[in-house]
Amino acid sequence: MENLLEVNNIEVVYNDIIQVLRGVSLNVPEGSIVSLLGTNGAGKTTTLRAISGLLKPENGAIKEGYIKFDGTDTTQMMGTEVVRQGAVMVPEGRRVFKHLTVNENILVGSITRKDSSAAIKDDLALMYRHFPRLSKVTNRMAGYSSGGEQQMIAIARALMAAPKMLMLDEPSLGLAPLLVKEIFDNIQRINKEMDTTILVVEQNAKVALAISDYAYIMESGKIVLEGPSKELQNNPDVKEFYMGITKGGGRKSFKDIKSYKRRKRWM
Amino acid sequence: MVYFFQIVVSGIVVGSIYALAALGLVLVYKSSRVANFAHGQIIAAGAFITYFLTVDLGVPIFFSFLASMVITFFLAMSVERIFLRRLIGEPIISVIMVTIGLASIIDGLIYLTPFGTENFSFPAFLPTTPLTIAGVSISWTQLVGVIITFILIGGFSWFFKKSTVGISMRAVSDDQFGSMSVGISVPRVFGLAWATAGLSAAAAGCIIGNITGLNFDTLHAFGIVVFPVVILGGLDSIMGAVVAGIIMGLIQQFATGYLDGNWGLNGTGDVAPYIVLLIILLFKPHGLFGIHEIERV
Amino acid sequence: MKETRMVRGLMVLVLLVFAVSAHAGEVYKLGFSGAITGPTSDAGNPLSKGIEDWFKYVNDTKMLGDDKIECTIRDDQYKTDVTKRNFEEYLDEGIVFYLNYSTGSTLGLKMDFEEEMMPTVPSSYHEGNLVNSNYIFIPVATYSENMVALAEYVTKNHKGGTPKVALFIHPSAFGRGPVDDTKKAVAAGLDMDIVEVVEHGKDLDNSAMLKRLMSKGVQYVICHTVQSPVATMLKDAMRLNVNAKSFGEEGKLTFLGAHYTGGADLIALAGDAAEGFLWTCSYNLTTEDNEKSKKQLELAKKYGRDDKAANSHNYAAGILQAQIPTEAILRAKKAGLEVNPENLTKMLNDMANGFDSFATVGPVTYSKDDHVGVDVVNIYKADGGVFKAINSIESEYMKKLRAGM
Amino acid sequence: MTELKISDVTLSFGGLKALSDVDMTIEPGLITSIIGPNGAGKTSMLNCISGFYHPTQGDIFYKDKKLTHASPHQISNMGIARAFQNLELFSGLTVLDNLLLARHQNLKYSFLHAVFFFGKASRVESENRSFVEDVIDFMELEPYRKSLVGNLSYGIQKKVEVARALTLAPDILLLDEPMAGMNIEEKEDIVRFVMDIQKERNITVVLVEHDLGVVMDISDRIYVLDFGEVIGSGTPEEVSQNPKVIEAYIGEE
Amino acid sequence: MSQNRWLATGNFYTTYREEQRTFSTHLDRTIFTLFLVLLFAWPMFFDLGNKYMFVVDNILIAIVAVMGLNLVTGFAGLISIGHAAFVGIGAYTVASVCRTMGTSHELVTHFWPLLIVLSGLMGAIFGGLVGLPAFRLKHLYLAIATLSFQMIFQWVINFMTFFNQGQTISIGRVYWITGKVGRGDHYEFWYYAILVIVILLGFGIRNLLKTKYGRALVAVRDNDRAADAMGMHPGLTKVYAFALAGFFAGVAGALHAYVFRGVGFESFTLHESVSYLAMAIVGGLGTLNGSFWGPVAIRMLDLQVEHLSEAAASYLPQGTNLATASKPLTFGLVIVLFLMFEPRGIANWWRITKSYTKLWPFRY
Repeated sequence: MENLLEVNNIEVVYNDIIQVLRGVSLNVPEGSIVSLLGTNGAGKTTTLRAISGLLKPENGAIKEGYIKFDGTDTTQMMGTEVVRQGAVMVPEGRRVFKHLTVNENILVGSITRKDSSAAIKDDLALMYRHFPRLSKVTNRMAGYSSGGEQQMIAIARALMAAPKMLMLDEPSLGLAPLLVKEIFDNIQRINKEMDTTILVVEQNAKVALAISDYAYIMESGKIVLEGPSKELQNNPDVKEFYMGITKGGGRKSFKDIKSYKRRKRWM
Repeated sequence: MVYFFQIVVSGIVVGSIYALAALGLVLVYKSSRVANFAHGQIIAAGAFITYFLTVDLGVPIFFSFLASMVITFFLAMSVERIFLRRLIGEPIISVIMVTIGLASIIDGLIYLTPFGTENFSFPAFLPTTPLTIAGVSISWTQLVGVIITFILIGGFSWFFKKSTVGISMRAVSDDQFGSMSVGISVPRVFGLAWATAGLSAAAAGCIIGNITGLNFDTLHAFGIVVFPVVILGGLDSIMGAVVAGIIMGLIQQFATGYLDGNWGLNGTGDVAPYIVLLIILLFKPHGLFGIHEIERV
Repeated sequence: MKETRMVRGLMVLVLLVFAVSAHAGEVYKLGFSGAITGPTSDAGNPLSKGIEDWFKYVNDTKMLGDDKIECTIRDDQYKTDVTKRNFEEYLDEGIVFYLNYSTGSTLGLKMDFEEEMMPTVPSSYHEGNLVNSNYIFIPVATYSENMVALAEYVTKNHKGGTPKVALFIHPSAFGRGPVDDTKKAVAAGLDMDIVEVVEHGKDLDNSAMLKRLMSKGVQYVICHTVQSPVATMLKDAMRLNVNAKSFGEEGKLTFLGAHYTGGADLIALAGDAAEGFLWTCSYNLTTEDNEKSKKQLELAKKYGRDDKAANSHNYAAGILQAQIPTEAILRAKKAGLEVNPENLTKMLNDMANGFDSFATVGPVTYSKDDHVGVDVVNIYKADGGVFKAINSIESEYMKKLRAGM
Repeated sequence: MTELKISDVTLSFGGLKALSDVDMTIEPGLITSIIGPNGAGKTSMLNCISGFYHPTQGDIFYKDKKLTHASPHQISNMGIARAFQNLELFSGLTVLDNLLLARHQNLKYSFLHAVFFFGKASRVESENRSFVEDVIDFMELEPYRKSLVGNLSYGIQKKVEVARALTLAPDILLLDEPMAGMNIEEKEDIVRFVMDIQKERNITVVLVEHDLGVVMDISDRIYVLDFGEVIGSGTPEEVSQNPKVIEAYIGEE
Repeated sequence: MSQNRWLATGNFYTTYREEQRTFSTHLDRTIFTLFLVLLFAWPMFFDLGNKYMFVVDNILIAIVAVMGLNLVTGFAGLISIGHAAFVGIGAYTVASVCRTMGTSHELVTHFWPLLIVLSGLMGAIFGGLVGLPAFRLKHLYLAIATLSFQMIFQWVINFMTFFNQGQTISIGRVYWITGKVGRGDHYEFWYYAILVIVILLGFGIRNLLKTKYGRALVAVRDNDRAADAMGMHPGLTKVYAFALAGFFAGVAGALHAYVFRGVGFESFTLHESVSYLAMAIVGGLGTLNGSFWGPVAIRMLDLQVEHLSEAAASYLPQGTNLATASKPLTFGLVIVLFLMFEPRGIANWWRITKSYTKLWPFRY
């Protein structure tokens, strides 16, 4: 399989001093689902922003390495151009436009497209078929939608750009278990039915590994582990640290956590 | 009764001109959340450019009107580019003060020209005989002003409601990072917002200039005068600006028509809008049509 | 300590500036502070040019021999506190004569003029400047004289009954001053009915106001403000078709205005609507084809002023304001007196045999009891796009009022 | 004695019912959890208790005092503290200042004392400081004492959020998803604090949380909300067996 | 504490009381004391003349006003575009006394400190009243509400005969223990009087910020919802912030009235409000020392520009226009440049210098 996205040894620095990524490399083959796992602050979101050209607003910059998308070097491209190239991100926390209606939210996604308005209309209809839940609330302010609906709006909005690759940042964040399942089912369907390559960043290793073909695990700005998802699912370390399953196979109870405390202070 | 209707008509005329002057403020606020205190200066600049083109270069007034709109379009765009671009994301007070500083700079620049201190007047290009219907009269300048106002305002509200670019401008005002993620170029949207605001300011400047004559002091004061209008309408609503503009126009005319000269009152037209504004804000803290922030705790 | 250092630095700078301009002969320092920008700058700007040009002219033509006049001209943007600061600086510099601008600052600084015994010529012709004051010399007829003169003109020429009049004024001391005097004149027997006093705002449309005046049966509107609101009102009046084609036309409004309301700017702003507007002013207009006009235009040409400034009566006002101290200095020198504030005040107080200025329509005279320079006003009428002199009068009622005061 | 009694609370926004006829009792000294799918009304419930929303119907009692229409600052004065889901910290201030701020109502001295900073003000402030240091110590925030909150990592900020609520010296602590977006290690950390808070400080804890594992392990009592209604309640075992809960929320494993 | 209290380096506090101290080291205190002594002593060695003394007085008055503005806008984050109106309230309090009791009534001339405090209280009352909309209004809407107050204030002053319709109301000369303060000593006398007030108020703010009354201000700025949950009434706190700002403004207004010996409405227009804001920003919003730098910088700039452009005007044709244009031009440029390149104001330079000296004698 051809690599649609190729990230080679990038280093990202914020405010010219804080180094967040230290030589991250990853590949996303065309048509696949790749997941990027890791703890809070490991640099997953930064990696996604670097790929989508959205580091600038946060005062970040890629200092080393390169990013190639679909054969073009996109290392120093701005967000708009990256979207035009066909790589669209669904940001963390949904970021829907609260004061726009659901329909307007989805429509905005097509801003970078140059094809006819008929094609855009068709795609809009397709989105509602894909997310039937949204078709009932097209004229409601997106801000009044529930978390799950907002996640769907954000995904539909990104899909309206007709991307080759969809990047999702923590789609499960703050969602109830059943909804998480629904969203991930949707992601899989999008991958299959619309032929969209997917890169998903998650903390919830369990669900992410379940749907992806290949996975990377990040820790403090570096890729520490990678492999086909099937293999990682059975990796004991991954099981313990990312899925909360003890070596015995069962789950460790939170109640058994030992509490220890220092009781003295110097002042 | 004719007296009453004349006041109503005058109120609507004045009000729609307010609305046009307020439009630029709304456009800028709507997309970039910036309250532009230099708007009055842009209004004045637009009027002076038209005058300069018409009188000093001999361009027919209609074309210089259009040209002035085009020039201020780019002028405002570059103002955004040079001064406001760096301040994206800074606290509201900084942004307000930058526009105040900007106003001062433009003041200084205009003082370098004769326009800063002297009075000028547009050559008359419309019939000077007024239209009189049932005793209520309206001048051609005013009529044309009102028509242009409504054309522009109608155009802009269509633009924001229906066109993808318009929707994307609203999207930017809502969530900048979210907008970037779908490929909207936020800087371009800001530039565009300022540019369209500049355009509407030029139109407002020409119309006001035609009515009052070109006096820098009067013209740039409009930047402040229309603030109650914008706030009353709700900062981000074009519709609100129109309704509030007309309300304020009526209040002002009625205050002048019925309060002044009685009970020792005078100049109430200037202060009544502010008083009404305060009262209305007590009941509607986001103006008449302003968006209520959707907040989730 | 930062302040002191900076201030000292500044002083050095100031000294340097003066060092450059030092030369032989005496230098008499004068100071002017006025609204070159900001509110009323449309008047203040050409006025300051007049002052500047006249003093240049005095020095260039060696009118004072080897001596020179050095007048610092400073903008105060119509703000009294800036005026005050300027005045304090001028005092530090040792001025012998002071030129002020606005009514507000003249009244505000009146106490200082008294304490410093500093002769002052303001550009404000506010009657109240003279109250409790010994050092303020008003160059031309006061606003009150202008307005009362207009009122007298109206009563004299009105046919049939008592004329009903509205006063349209600037919302400030400058505008309000003459109203009281006009009312006093009416109380003293002037046959006129003041129906309403309108203090205008920044109106885009005066329909409401004009209609109200019409409904109250007003026939004459006497204005005392600056040009732009008058122009807007005149245009509205024309639109409503309520402006009189001839003086006192039945059922219409005849507009008249004092000093700052008229001039070329008014016609520029109001166009046809200004036709028939009656305006009083003590200055000679360059539209009058006479020797005085020529002199004014020559002066303006000499110092590269544009047509607009050259023809402005405010430019003439500036010239006059500069001519008064010049004349006082000339007389002091002639009398062999030291040129200082005290002697200059004395010279002005003894100027019953006044001097003629090309800027004004009458001679400038002062005496101990009369601190108003030119007493005559011309009545000009807008006719075919220019103001033409139709009459020259002195207000009788003002004389009566002053005598009674 | 019940600490907090929520009876028949209904909350609607323009026709949309966020909560309908919710009944809950919170017992003193226990950890009570509220779980439910997104948009089920958990946060709305907390908002009602802490006074940010006022129920359209029904009442909330705290130790037999009605606080249905009290405002947030009044409620916090009664001893009900809250940590927010989306961080609501004073991000421009240091951790220390954030906590000092929370002591606002506990400091009694007059404005004049403050202006001249003599006697009482100075004494009270230094007592205040040692109280706050205690909390810092308890929550293990020592290294961050003087750092600006805005510059800290998400996990630490969450901890500061909890610490600040603790500084109010509450009887009841409302925690709104304190573990959202955390990895297992960090979660364990917070769980330890929550349990310590309950045991050592004897504070009643109300916990809104997504992570079923955590909730099931540490709660004494659980309420399950769905579409604004309580669909199940009881001990963790009871709840996990409840068919309605399984259908609406947990799903088939 | 046995350590060397002259340097910050190597110093530790052993009680919380020690940390509350205004000056953390002897060195700080000594420098500050010397600075104060200098402030009091310099007029005895340099004669600035009335104009510059007047400018210095003006700067000090602006400092008082800006301290207040900084409390409400910098610390509490509420934008006030009507600060000059509050200053006006103070000035017109003195003027009203003059109008009703006579320009040289004893209350005005002998009990002026009382009148200054009274003006401050009037300012506080009006500040509180104007702050009332803060219960409901936020951000820009609140800012415009203060703008409305500014406009209404101007209108009231300009139209009410009691206030002489905006014309100057004279204020009599005051008495001091040495007798009537004459023209020659006027500006110097007021320099000392205002200096004392500035120092008192400065320490007051400094203390306030260490207590709950100061922290509450910052809390509503950063997050008023959280402040509410922390037991502060956000609405009341905002009103209190406005009242506090009003007090400072009122005092500044009374001082203005005395120094100018007259009150006219041009000194309290929107333009002045904007100038105060500019001073606060150039000095550094939300910092105490910024309230000192800002007025000094802006007023000095004004003066410098005036002199420079006048010097230039004598060599250039059309000089008058250049001179008058350069003032707004530079004023605007300074604001814009500061916001673009040093949004934290001069106070930030001060902070950098200070943090450098703190580590002395070590480099890092």
